[in-house]
Amino acid sequence: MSEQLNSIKLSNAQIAWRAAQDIEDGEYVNLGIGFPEMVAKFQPEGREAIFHTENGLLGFGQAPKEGEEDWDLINAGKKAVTLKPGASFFHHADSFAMVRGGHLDVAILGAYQVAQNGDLANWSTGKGGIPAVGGAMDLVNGVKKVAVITDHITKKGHPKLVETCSMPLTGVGCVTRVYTSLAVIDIKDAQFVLREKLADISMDDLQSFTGAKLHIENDVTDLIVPQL
Amino acid sequence: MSEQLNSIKLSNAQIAWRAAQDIEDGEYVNLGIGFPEMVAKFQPEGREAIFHTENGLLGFGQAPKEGEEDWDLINAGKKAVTLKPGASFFHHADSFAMVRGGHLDVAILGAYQVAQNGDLANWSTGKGGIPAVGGAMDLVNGVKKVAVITDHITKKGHPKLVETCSMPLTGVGCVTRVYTSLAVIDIKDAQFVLREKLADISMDDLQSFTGAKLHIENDVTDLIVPQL
Amino acid sequence: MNKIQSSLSEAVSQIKDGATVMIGGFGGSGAPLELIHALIDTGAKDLTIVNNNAGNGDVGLAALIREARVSKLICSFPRSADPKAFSERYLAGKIELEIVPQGTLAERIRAGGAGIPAFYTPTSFGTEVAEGKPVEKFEGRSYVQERWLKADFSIIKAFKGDAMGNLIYRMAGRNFNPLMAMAAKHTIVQVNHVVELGALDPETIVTPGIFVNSVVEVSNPQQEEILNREGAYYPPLNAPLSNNEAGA
Amino acid sequence: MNKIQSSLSEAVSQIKDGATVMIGGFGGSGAPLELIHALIDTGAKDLTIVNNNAGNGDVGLAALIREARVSKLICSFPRSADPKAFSERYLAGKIELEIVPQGTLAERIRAGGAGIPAFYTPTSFGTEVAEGKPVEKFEGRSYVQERWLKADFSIIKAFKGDAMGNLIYRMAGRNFNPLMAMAAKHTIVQVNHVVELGALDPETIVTPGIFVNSVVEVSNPQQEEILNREGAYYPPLNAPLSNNEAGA
Repeated sequence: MSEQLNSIKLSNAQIAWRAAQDIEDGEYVNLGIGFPEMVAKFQPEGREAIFHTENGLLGFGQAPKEGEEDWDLINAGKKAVTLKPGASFFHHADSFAMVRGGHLDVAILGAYQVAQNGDLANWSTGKGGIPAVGGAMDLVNGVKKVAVITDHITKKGHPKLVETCSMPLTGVGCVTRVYTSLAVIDIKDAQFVLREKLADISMDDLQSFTGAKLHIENDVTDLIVPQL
Repeated sequence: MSEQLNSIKLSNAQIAWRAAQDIEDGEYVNLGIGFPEMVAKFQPEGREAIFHTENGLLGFGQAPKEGEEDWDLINAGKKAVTLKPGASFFHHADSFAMVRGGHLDVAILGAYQVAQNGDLANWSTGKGGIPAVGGAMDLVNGVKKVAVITDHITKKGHPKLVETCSMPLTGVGCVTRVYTSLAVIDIKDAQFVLREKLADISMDDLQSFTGAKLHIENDVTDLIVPQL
Repeated sequence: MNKIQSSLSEAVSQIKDGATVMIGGFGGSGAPLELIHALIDTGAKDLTIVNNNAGNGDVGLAALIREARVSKLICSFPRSADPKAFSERYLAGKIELEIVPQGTLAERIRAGGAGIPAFYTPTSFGTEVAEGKPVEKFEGRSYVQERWLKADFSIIKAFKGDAMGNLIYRMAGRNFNPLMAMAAKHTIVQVNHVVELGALDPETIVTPGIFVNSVVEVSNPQQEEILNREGAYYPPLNAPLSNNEAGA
Repeated sequence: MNKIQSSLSEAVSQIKDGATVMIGGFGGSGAPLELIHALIDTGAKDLTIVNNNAGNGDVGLAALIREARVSKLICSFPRSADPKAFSERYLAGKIELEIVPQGTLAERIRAGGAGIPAFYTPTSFGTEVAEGKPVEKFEGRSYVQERWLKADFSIIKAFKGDAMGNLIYRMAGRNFNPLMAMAAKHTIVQVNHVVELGALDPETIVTPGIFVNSVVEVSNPQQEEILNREGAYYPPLNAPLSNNEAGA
């Protein structure tokens, strides 16, 4: 089944594309470092989101050409970026006033685990090593809508959507939507509610890759994304 | 005695002059609205204090000529001021971060009453009417050295330096030095310690105008100020 | 994205009876006089107003109070050269007053904008202003717990603004304005100049547009001090109430 | 008033063993690399360092850690492209780590500078980072009490500074620098350019001079990212330890 899954599941770019479709025109958005940064590439035509980065910049754009980086102009992932018209700089306390104060509309983050009550684990494997939290705990407690993009299962085949997180929490009851490599799932009343799934996977198979019960409220539509 | 007092006591300008002599070069200073504002006029030659005003300005100078006021460039007393080189503007939270965070060296304030333990009452007569506190409670709890300039007695002849304040407090144990129309008095170990007094007033008379015991530690020197 | 609105009346039209409204300014400096007058024109009443002061003379906040639109005022210093409007209503028991030390007021508003529900300050410890508030000792010193302040609306004044709501201020007119911009659900700004997107240097923007909902240009704003010296009165006597247009 | 100092070594000479030192920057952006190297040269050890990160490669904070000068690190994200210096000492139990969420770190530093001994934040509620910290409910939601952070010294980087210590920054190099300037007893700044008093527009000054004690010019500062790509190492191998002069 796992091999079959690999042939049908969405690529990271496709997951990012799907998440980008839900960002409205004029929304203020923070993208977690790494994979979530990819969402910015897929803003739908005619909509303009404003991207915030924790290190003190609102309104940044694409990466500069190689060799044209200015290392004072970076994002939270410490990658060089560029400025769009209307951008602004501010210090870290003001930056997190935006985050904690509920001024950002959307945060899109990666996850180790998401529980059916919206708990998120994405900062520590809990196995020793070196912990590093960054701005994740501020984002999940401050941004109006916290969404997760993630593979549906781990590389070892374990579900990432679970009844209860076994890994150290980033935040409690904070996630409201999960975009996975197989489905789009809302979290509502401490339940996973399936909204979209790939046409090529059956309900039973999808449930089997999910660590908690998938509820169905209304229609489940096909999760359709372009080749990227 | 009261009439005799009026003939020897210092004018407000002279009290302000005396207080100004203790401001060191390079100190950051906040002057309370009204009478204390006068201290700025008497900075000793060769010393440069930097004046802070609560409404968000550091490094302001004298009042402009009449007719040249800019009503966006005012001090906490809502009087028009001017800028000195090196001045800066900031918002109210940053302004009180300077105050509360202990960044100002000296605040010089007026007083209804000062108690021998350093308690200050200067914001409300406690008799009804309309209370108005402004920045006084922040200043007395934040500035490194809080000094008071005041007449030694009220217009009705009551002591303003007292054992215990009967009026509503502005701050607890906050005042360390009082410049009056008759003397310079430190507050140390919850006692008034007399440092300077006018040559023309006897110790006994000075004590009789003071509501708590005046202690003497070392020499009491003459309080000498110029005609102004 | 375009946050520019064409008229003052449109900008304040969402403010309804019972709203909590922060009004920027320190005395007349940085006070959004034209927005306040537009708010008077809406007739909205039973307002809770947050401002450092309580108005002066017969214009701006003083006029809003005199017209009996304000049921509660949260401020640090309700005195002025001419505080008649507030004093009369306060002494008649017709307006509630919450006195807040100035730095605590600023910090409570910032806390509201920054998602900090409470903080501790040395300010007011041991005074009647601290009565009823929790006190805690840290490192041997006593501090008073203060709570955040938030509002339904902030009406503020800036010097220049762009379509995204980025703002710069003018001199000490900055005061409470950037803080109040952060602390309201809906922030309305009057600016002397609307400028092209990109015209404001990203390094010098004081209020990033994320804190702003509506921007309206008032190119020659009136100044409270000058109006009061002229004995001005709002709404104008012998004139019908009319909507105040942008730039008027 | 003249806060300009003529050399890096003079600027950091007061930092002694056991000091708590805040170091500005987010990764390499806004990091006062030359001041950190001058601090390495002093030999000061047993330092508690506050920084968002834990250094990268073999220069700057990473070099300070590798040279065994840091006994405790307070940071949010001790990972980087090349975190070897920190990782080795941490896994060997030779450096204490206090992990603080990034926004809480920023707010604790601001609180230190603003005289706020404690505040409540939703951040970290229900996680192991909140263990042992007081929790209180406000308006039905639970918040964690966090305490201020203060330091003996801050060493930071700005773009331009004047003799009174007024500062402006460069792009996202601003980050923690203005906050740390407020939170230390003694703040030392390296600037790319010392400018005449009055050359900085009072409207655009980000850090007023009241927060600054010493300013030293480093006209062509090195950038951590570029040094690391070149495989740079501090102190230079095969070179004796020497005092770093201003502008070097």
